Amino acid sequence: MTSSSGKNGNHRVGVYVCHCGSNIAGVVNVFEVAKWAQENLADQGVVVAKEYKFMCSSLGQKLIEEDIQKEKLDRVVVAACSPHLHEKTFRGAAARAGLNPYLCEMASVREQVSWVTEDKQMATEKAKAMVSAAVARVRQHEPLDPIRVPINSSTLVVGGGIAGIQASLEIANSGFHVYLVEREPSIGGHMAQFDKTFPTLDCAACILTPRMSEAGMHPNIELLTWSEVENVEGYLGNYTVTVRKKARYVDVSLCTGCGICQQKCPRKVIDETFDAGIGYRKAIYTPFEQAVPKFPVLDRDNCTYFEKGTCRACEKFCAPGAIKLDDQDEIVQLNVGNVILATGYDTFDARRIPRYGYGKLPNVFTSIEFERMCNAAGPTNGAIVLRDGKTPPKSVGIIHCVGSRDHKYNSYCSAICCMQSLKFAHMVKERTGADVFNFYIDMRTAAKDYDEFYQKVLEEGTNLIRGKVAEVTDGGLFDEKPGQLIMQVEDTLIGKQRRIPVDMVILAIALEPRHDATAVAHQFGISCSTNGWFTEKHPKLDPVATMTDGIFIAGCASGPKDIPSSVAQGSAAAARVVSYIQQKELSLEPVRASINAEQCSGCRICNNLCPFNAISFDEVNLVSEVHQALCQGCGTCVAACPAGAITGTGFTNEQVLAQIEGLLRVPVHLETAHPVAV
Amino acid sequence: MDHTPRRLFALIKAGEMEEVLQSNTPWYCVSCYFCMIRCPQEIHITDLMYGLKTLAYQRGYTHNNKATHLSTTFAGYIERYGRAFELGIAARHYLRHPPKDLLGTGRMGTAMILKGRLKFLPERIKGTTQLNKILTRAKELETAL
Amino acid sequence: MQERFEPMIIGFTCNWCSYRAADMAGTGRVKYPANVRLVRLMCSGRLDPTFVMKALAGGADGVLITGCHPGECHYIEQNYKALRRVTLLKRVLEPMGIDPRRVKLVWASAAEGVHLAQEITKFVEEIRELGALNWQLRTRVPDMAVSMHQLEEVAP
Amino acid sequence: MKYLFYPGCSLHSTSSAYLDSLHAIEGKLGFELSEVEDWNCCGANEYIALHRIPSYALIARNLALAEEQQNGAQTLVAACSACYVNLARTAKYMGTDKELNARVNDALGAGGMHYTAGSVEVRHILDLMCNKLGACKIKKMVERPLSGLRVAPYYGCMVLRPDPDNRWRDPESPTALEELILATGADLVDFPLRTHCCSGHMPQITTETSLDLIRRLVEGAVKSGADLLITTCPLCQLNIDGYQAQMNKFFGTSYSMPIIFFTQLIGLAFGLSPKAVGIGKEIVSAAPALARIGVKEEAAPVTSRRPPKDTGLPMPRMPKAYGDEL
Amino acid sequence: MTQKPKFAMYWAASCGGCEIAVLNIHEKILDVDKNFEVVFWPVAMDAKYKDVEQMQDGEILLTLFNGSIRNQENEHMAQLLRRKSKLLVAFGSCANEGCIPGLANLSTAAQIFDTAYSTPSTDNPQGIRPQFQVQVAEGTLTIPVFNPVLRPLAQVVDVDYYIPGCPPESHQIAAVIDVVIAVLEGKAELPPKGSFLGVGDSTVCDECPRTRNEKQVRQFTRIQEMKEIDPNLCLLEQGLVCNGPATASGCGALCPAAGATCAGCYGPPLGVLDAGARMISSLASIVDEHDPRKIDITLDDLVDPTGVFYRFGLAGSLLQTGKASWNKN
Repeated sequence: MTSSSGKNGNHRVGVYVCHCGSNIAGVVNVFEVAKWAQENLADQGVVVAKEYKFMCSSLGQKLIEEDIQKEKLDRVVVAACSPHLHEKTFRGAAARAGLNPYLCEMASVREQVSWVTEDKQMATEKAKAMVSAAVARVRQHEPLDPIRVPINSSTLVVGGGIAGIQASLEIANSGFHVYLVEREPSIGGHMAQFDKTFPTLDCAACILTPRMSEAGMHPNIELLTWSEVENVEGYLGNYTVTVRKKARYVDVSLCTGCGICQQKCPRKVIDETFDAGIGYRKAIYTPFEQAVPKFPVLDRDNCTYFEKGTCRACEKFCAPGAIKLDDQDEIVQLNVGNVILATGYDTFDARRIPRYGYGKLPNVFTSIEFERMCNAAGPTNGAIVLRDGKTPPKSVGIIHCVGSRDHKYNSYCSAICCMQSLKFAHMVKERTGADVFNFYIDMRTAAKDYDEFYQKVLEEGTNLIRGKVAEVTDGGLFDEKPGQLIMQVEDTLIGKQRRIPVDMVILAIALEPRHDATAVAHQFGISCSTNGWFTEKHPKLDPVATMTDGIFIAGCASGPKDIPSSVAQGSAAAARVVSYIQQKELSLEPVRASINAEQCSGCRICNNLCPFNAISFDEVNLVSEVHQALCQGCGTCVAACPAGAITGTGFTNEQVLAQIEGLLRVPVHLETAHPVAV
Repeated sequence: MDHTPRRLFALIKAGEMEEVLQSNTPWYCVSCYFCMIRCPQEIHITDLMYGLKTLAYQRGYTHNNKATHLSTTFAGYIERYGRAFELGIAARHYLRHPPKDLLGTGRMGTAMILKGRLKFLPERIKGTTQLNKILTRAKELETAL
Repeated sequence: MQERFEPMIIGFTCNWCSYRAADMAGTGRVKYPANVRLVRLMCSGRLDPTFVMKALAGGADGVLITGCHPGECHYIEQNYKALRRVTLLKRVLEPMGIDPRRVKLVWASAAEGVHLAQEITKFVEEIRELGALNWQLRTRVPDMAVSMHQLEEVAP
Repeated sequence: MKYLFYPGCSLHSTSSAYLDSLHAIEGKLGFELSEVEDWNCCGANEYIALHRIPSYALIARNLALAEEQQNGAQTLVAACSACYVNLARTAKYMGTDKELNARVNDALGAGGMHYTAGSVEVRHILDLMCNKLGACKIKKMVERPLSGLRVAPYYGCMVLRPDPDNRWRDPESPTALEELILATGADLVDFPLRTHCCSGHMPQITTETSLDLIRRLVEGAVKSGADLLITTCPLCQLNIDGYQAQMNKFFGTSYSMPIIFFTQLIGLAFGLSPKAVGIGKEIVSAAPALARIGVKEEAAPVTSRRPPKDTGLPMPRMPKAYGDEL
Repeated sequence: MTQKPKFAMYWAASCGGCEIAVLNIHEKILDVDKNFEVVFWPVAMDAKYKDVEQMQDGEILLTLFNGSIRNQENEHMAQLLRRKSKLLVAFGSCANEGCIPGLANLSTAAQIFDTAYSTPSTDNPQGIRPQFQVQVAEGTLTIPVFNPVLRPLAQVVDVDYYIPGCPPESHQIAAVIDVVIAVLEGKAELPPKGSFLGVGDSTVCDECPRTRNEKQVRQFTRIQEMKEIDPNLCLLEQGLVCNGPATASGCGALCPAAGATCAGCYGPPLGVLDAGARMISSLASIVDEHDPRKIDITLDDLVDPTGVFYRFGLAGSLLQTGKASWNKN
């Protein structure tokens, strides 16, 4: 009568009901269940039904193995705990007895029945139903073999910030090849822009540059700077990545990095990227002295030659003749086994909060601008001065949480701003002796030696004012000193409004996901949180992996982090990658979709349902195909195929429908008779 | 302003309604709505302030004479004529609370009158009875927050 | 024992969130009615309306579909497909005489065992309110001669 | 285009200049403002301070009237910022808060009235001119460009905030009056305090506080180099205009900063006579400032950008907020 | 002369289109006559039920039964012809899955009668309703009793073969007849019982000439609401709800080719339990919205989904029958 168990009629099924001590037997009448299965499921091919104290015990497993051989069982059902706990165990037992492990099915009568049900009778009935369902389902099972895929030992690291550098070095040092792709002309990332790093105040360059040059020279690391990932195809172990190496207009094989081209270039350009807009560079430039690689790039949008066709100063002066004005973008294909995304963060655009006057009032700076200003190699050679470039401020106000912890912008905490602002406070004091006012909502200094640093800054006499600054206005308007900035704030500790005049305001702006984060996520088949950060496989237990096998994340790409955590994540991701590479090949659960070309009409409805791009269209035969290794087995396409041409191993229509029938076969409650499934 | 809004809300959370309703803070609110568009938690502070005023008034905490009196005077005219009557309101209010700069206020008043910006008689709407029916019923349905 | 109507409910869970939530409810010993019987799918995106119809046609009084919260799908966005299918399915069921409230979609993350248990309890009560579906009785009326007033009673 | 019009009490008395100028230009703008029959006061900020439901009912009566009287025109236009916010908020809340809607309509019922939430769209005349008509169109109508006149925009509060229907891109940095000023050909003065409070009803409660607020505005306007201020709100106009003398006395200053309604400025640019648009009703006379009208000297446009000096650090680039097409 | 095998064709609740389709095979009809003795075919020849009743069980070799079971008469004839025929073929959509008449199952019989006898469109001043039994002087008059639900043939009697379509395409019928004759001549084997004849392996899209791309639907529309239709692009991609993807091939995609959406008359493709379910699933999958509110808005434009997806298959659908009438192979 069952519509879906048409084929493979006569099976020999064994049913094993576990007491789990009293965990199950305490509520479910296991004896009754076993007996019932034996008698009432005979038509379903049940030949043995037994209960036992602990099925997962070696004795319990033995029992099953023996029966498989003695009773010639070709299907096994174990009614015990959740398959997430012991599926492997019992599949193992089946395998040992020479039965294909995938012909063994579990019914979770502990997690789903005994532990959650009060009424013992109803519990027993539900257990019966689940057993009958498992039997009905397992009858539809077919032998399966796990899928094996080899793993390419090279790795792609996207993003040359500290996290990416760290990851690359770890992998390279364990003897495997790494491609490090960086969008900018040099690796180094945000850390290279900083002057000092909290809480130890050692200079960023001093600790970063050795790592950079190590990565630059490492035999196992191939740097692709001034390059961007165009396309990603493949799956764990076998990714094919297309990278665009943007035209540098400099022949790196000839360039000696002498820098004469930069000196001679007549075109001065505001450096929006590395100097955060407060410094200048040339049209041909290396972002900073210690850049790795040392070769400059030519910014064609600002180059006189590309505008007017004249100039060519760089070309004239370059002794080795490395300037290549006819340079073209180059597309390269990389074959890698794993990918680490360390794409970092963007900073909040302070113009979005006009009341703080950034962009309107000259002496309002962002934290990143200020980092550059403090940096000895920065536009002011480390002098802390007003926008005029010479006057040192006598008083400085630092606003925390600009664009963070605010439902209008980003509701999350950017994690680093408190410490960064305290660091600024210290540096201002140290270098200018100016009065410093830090305006904070809550002070968050929770990490090793962070709070000690906070104490230190307090002792230095920094004024900490608890309150969100309402607005920054030009003091010139009123009788307050002209040219000064007035910070209007409610000091919530004294409950008073205060107007504090300062010469300079620093906005500790939020860390935001990269503007193109979602696009990148889509490209690599991973997902973003509602805030736009990459989502980890598990926020606590698997913070550097993603839902897509072989794609890992490190550093701020998955959320605001300080340098130590970013470095730690870099190493962690590297470790995960290396452990994959060491396995050489991988076996994947054979839960996969496949398309019957006969039945496929080529309607293409399934084509863009797959987030892992596993479905492609065969233009020749006009049918769609599923790439087995790409498929993650979610079954969405199976459910969506209008022609019923797609089947999903492990969860076929027949199996699920049979399971439903099985469940419906047993009434919820003895008293309430129910029409049986047909 | 005896309590900042933040403290006011803290007091509410702490259940100190007595102190909250006695506070003059809500009566200082001119409803410029800056708080409402700036609050990082998107709290409707201005509306809350209205609510607190209403509560305070209805529970008889009319300690802050000037502000409540201004409101009541204003309300009186509306309920009687259906429209505000600036001259009347000003006159009544200033009789109760004479302005410090009496002279200046007087000057301003006269200037306004000379410029034809103050009417001597109130405007009255047709539907005053209807309006009062509505308001009486509304008062029966009152809920402060 | 008691007369109150015990609905038969088939539930579908996704392997990564809601099924684990069910496990969690278990380990947390959170009690809920035994009326709901769960079928594990890899993802709520695997949910085929055929399954729901099969359940209802086969004697279920309600169907509960559970999956990861939007944006948290293990397969990135497949749970949205479940959402859309269920929405459309309900629209199709109503004219057929099946109250759309008998089909319900619930999000539950792997951590929300208690939440899932509560949702199940709630749903069982809702279905108890709606009463038995008796679908087969309604679709397969006896073939004897029917008088007009009998016709009136015949659903849908 | 036909609109229902809610003038509010002030336009019938203290701000008659606003009403005059509005009627003077409405034809040219292609608006047809028909005043709502028998409208009642919106209660300003006073009535709602004493009663909640009654005050919403008070306001809703006007919405109900508008609903009855709307033939074709379903937009209700207010000129007074306070009236606008009261009407807009009530309309909005009655749409979102079922319980409030029920109570208010119950009350209206007592007067044999009813308001169907969402049936009337409430807009401020400034919003209408800038977002529906557009400054460009208005520029085309200008017959007497006011070049040389340095005008500072003053919005006050309620036309921008709380902005219940999201009429403005960013209530913190509005561009509407700026666009209109540029359209009239006048010179736009960058006035940082343009969205600050004029002290509302404070003059009657704590005079000192309000006088200080007024002082900051006037002083700010003067220091920004404005000849006059334009505003959208009767109360702002009244406070800055009417109390300026007392303010000067209180602080021993001698500022004279005229403030008129933006509709008056537009009227002048349309070539209407000062009298026709109600100039002269202001207490701090705008005459001296307006004497500049017609003077053809091109005053350098006031801008906030400073070109980087040699030693100086470059300023962040700002997106151009308005005036591109003007 | 030797006895020719007997052939019968009967129409139950149907429109008669199936008969036309049979006649549409042109000269081929002569082969039928050559090889068969037509014993019962109300549309084509005069015959009485009692003649059939008098036949031996299994006397008729082949009966093409079209039309669905709406009343006791249909039911009686179905059982009768089942008894008398060796091979009973459910012929055409009505017999297969209920077809248009099956849509009546969305209403109670009472509602059906109301519509038939007491709506303005009916001229029935005395509000007369049919009586299944009436006593008159001469005795009791009866008319066939109206069944509360309409059922496809297979739900009433055992069916040997299925030929779907509304009506079945003539070239398919011809092909089937060729097979049967070949069998008679011992040149071929009968297909296994329960087989579907005159149907392709895939769906209508397989035969559809229109070009297809990856699918994302943002707005549904109806053909009458469209200004112009791209003659070469998949109709679904133009927002039209076409049942082609979930309908068995065999018709040659006549409708989509001509610019009309596939109505789904050939029923679900091989191995599919419920065509409607497939349409729900696939269409919902390609709606390009994530926000519940937006989804609702988009689906609002999909007018009467039940009617659209189940225009032909309702009575045979998984839910309506509670039985997989459509259980192929």
